[in-house]
Amino acid sequence: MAGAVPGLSNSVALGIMKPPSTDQVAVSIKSVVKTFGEGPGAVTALDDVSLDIADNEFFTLLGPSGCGKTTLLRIIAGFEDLTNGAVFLYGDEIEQLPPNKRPVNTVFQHYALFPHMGVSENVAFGLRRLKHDEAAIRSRVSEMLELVQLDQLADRLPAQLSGGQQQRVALARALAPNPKVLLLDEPLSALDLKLRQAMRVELKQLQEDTGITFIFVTHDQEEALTMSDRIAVMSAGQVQQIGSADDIYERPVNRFVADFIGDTNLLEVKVTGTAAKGAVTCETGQGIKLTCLPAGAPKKGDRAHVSIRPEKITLTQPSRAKDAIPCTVGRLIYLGTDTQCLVNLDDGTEIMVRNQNAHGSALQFGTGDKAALKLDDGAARLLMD
Amino acid sequence: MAGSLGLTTNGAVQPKAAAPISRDRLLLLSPALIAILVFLVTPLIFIITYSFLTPGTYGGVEWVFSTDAYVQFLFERDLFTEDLVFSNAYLSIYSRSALQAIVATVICLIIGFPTAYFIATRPVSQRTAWVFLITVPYWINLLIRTVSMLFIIRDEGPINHALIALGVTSEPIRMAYTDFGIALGLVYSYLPFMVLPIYASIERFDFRLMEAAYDLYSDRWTILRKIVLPITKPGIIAGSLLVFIPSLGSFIAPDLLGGGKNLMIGNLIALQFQGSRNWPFGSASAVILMTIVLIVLIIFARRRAQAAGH
Amino acid sequence: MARNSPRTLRRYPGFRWVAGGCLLLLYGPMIVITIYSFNSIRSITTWGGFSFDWYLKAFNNPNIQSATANSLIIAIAAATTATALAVAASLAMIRGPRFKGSEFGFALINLPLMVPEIVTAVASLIFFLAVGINLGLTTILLAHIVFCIPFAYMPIAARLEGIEGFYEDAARDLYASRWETFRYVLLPMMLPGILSGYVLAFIISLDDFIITNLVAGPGATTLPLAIYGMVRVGFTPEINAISTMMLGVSMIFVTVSYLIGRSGAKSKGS
Amino acid sequence: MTGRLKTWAAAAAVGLGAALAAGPAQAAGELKIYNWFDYLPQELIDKFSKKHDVAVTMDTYDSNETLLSRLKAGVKGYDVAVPGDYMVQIMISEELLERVEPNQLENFKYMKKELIDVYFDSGRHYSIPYQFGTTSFMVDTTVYDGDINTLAILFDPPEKLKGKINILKDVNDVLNAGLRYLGHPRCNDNPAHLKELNDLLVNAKANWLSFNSDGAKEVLVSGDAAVGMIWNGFGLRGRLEKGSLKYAYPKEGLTAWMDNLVVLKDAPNVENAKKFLNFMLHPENAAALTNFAMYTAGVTGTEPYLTKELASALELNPPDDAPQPEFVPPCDPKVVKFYDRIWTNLLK
Repeated sequence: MAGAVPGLSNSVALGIMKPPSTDQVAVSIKSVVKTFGEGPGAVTALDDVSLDIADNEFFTLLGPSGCGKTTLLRIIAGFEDLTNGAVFLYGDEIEQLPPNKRPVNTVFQHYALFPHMGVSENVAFGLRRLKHDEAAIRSRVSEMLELVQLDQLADRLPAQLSGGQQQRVALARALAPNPKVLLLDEPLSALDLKLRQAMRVELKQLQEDTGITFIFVTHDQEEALTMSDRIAVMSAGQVQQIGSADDIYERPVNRFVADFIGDTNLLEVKVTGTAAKGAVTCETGQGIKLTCLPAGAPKKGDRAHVSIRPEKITLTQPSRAKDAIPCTVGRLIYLGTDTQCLVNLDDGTEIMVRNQNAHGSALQFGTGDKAALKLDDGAARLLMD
Repeated sequence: MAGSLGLTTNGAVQPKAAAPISRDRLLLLSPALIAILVFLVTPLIFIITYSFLTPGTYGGVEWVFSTDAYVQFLFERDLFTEDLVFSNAYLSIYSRSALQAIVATVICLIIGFPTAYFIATRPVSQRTAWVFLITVPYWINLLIRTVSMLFIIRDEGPINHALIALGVTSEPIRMAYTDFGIALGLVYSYLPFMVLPIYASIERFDFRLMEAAYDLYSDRWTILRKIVLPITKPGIIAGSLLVFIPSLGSFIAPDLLGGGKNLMIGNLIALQFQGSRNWPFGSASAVILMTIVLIVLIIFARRRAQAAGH
Repeated sequence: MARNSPRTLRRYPGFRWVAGGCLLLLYGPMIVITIYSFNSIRSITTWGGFSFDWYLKAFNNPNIQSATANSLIIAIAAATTATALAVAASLAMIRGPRFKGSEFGFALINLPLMVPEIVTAVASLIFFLAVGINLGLTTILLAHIVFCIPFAYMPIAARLEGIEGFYEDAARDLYASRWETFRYVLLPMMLPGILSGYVLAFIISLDDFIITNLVAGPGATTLPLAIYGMVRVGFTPEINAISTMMLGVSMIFVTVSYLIGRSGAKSKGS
Repeated sequence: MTGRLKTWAAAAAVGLGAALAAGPAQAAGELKIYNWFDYLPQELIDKFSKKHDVAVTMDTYDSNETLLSRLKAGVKGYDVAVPGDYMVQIMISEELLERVEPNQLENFKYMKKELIDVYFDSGRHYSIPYQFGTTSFMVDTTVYDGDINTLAILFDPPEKLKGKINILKDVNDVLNAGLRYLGHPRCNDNPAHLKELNDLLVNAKANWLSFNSDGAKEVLVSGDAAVGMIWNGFGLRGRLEKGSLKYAYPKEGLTAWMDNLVVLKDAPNVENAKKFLNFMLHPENAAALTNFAMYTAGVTGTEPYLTKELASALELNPPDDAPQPEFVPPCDPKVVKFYDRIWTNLLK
């Protein structure tokens, strides 16, 4: 499948319209605990996870591998039983139901297309199990294949399709039974970069067109940030933060989220007092004073961390200004759109600065030069843990 | 619920501690296990039991405890004085069988390693064909193969005819009904067992290591000894076991190719249940054979575990 | 060819000849026995012209006929049962997490391969007689089923291990019950392995001599037993003819199993 | 794909059906014979099967001891068997035979009178003669043309015959021949004699090629062996294939034996078994058996049906100066134990 990916947006023409938006909760996870194994070797995959996913939402579970996001998805699908807690689907408690009794469908990471069945048989599989009549199955299958623009390839075997085409078949197959919730388990991870970027747009479009609630699992923050209505960042079996893309990038609630989403500089500080508009002042061990917006309610004397995104720092000529932090330029790394610069503070702390190469070669510094750092307003965020 | 019937596999976290088996899986597993327990494990327990009983006059056993079968293995009553004296009769049968099996294993290794190596260095497309050729005899009736070997090595067989016609010899060279015949038969029977595992390990061998060794001033044969052999050792050990163990208990080759002159373990055991009608002794012989095999297996398993541990 | 290509550097002089010798050793006797099966005269040493007489004679020999019938019945029944048991066992062993005693289960399934055949043979004989099962086709069948299990299990388990678990998840997700999941997804995908296992079990049963020899009873002479009896009395071209036919049957089955296995591997690889 | 499975299952079913169909044809009755290999011509089986509408199956064994041990072990289902003379006695004492009173059978009248009151079944309450003959050895006269009528050929062979001797794999035949060569009585438990015997055998074994009973004829005919212990009828069959073989009547003596048809205890088809005994007693059938096996029949009136090779055969008609063949009844268990030990020691 070379070149451009044709859009999926003709779904509107097919009459799969987005239903009126409601504030109904689609999936509700209540205090779910999942441990694998027993005794001293037991592993806790989910540690008291609770969250609500709204109807019609594109919801993403984001986290590093082993954080429990896939386990949570599999619990919603019914592939894992849970150790404790409850799962509700539109108000019905479902954790006792086997996967084949749950009105949710999954797009698997490796698509899991049945290799011995053709494209249309794969798409028809769920409908057949639901005992739809043959005519209905046929029309629904062709509708779905048209939706994903694979109607020309209905008789091919999965092995005869490209990765992108297989992806579409998997999507069509999962959508064919018209599930209330669609679960997507890193569905784009096996595609190459260009295709992946194109599919992001299409998936988002498809979700908006169909109005089906999407629960999307990924470890790729870019994917999560571009598509999701809301993102749950997970780590070590716990939800660290739930919020929009903007929320979790600009206002991380803890060190993990700040560090995991994008690049950041973390400095150890001590809270010294309060400032205007809920901001606090703090000071690093070297005596650098910062004003930051806190996550939580810090008290004077607390030890905490400050997170500063590298693009919110500007490198300037050495200056005596009050808010200028003196430093020495270290390594410069040219990255195309911008240049990354590692600078050292007087105590040796390394700080990453990223300046756009918007107007010619932006940086007039060389390795070893003396310089100063200037923080944007509100760049520093105080994290209590 | 979903964890049963194996409907989960690629769960994100693999448990370290094993859980008890679920009911569904037990149901699936038990027919095969019960079949093996009832029709193999129980018979093996019977054979151990029988080895401690007294032989019936004409076959069968009497339910009287006795260790005579094991005593008989090492000692015999002197024909004339009735004293219990050490006898190597059975030990020599076992040691000769072991020797035959070792000889067969070594010959198989000498033929099998170069063959496996040769196959593994063919282009991939040819390899499959070679492996197939080596595999076919593995599945062909052992009896038929032994018979065909007997057929060609007889005094009047094609080989001797050809040798005489070529003037290599004037008298047929005796091959059938000799220990050579047995060894040849064993090699012929089990050679594929040697080639295949060695091939598997050479195929996995990273030939760049050879280039590295050449680069470090080694010649071909040094590389073979110092690099290839040590790395492919697991395959060589597996192949040797697969040849040695069946050779040790072999029955057909000694019977047909050895002329029945010298008993091997397999024949000795069969004889006890047919002609000589001493079931406890036959059972004891089988138990001893099984023990030897078990010890060999355990030794190699230990070795492998140790090797893996380092 | 370049003197120092990576390929020539790997080569050992002489290994080619050993490999050729190995093939000659493996196939030479079988080829010779096949050629002589077409000998027109009774002699197994001199060539008297081409003829199919020995095949006709073998075909018309009622002992061979009944022995062949016995062998086929046992091989089909044993292979079918062993394959069914092996499929069930492989599902239990390979699907789902490791369970307590899984090593034990694995060892037990492979036990028939570990015990020397002669020991299995005498143990089975003692057992059948001790529990009062009359020797006959049944006892041969029972013994064959047991030692065919690992042979059927190996390719089936290997195949199943190659099938990712997400196919079953996908089927379950698409409203298939457990049985439907097995029937429509797992079974078709396992089929190459199952057929390979069946074929191997079939050949193993068809070819067995040592165990059959001891546990056979009245009217239960199988083909290998008949051949063995004939060979012991004297070598005639009739034996060559029967052997050649058995060679042919084995070859066909091995080839079929090989081709099935290869096609399976192909579809899996994609 | 599921179609393929069905095809496979169908093929298996067809195969099974064909296999079953190829089995013995349906008949009113059954008879299961347990016999030596190659000891009963197919024509006779077919004739009996047709005459009485009985499906006959036959399995084979390779020694009297195998027969005994399998029956003692509890192998069931056979109707008739063919044990040797001493084995009949053992089987009677072990209660393995059905007392079917063959002397009441219609064709019993053809029996040779001198074979009725035999040591192992006086009055013939259990058995009828099947074939009888002698056990000796044959020599290929193109390899050795000296005097062959001595057991020295086996135990102290001339240079030309060393390494070319096949011995029967039968403890009694071999040990009795050894005792004869040493001039000691059979069923001997004299330790000195046994020691002598043991040494004789161990030394002689160095000159022997193989131990083979079933292949006793083949090994001679094929030329693998130049000397071979053999039963006279088997030897005759061998001579008909290779004329240079000559049957020896060693001056030290030779063994006579008689195989007998018996009905086994609890035979499933006793009536058919009796019919079979009666059938085999008929001179025409006995002659057909003799023509095949080439030993001597136990009934009179076979002459008109016999092939002419048999009438003049040296194997069946000992010369006048030949020693009288000697039946060897079973020895007592103590001797049997010694024999076993010497035998195992020989084969170790």
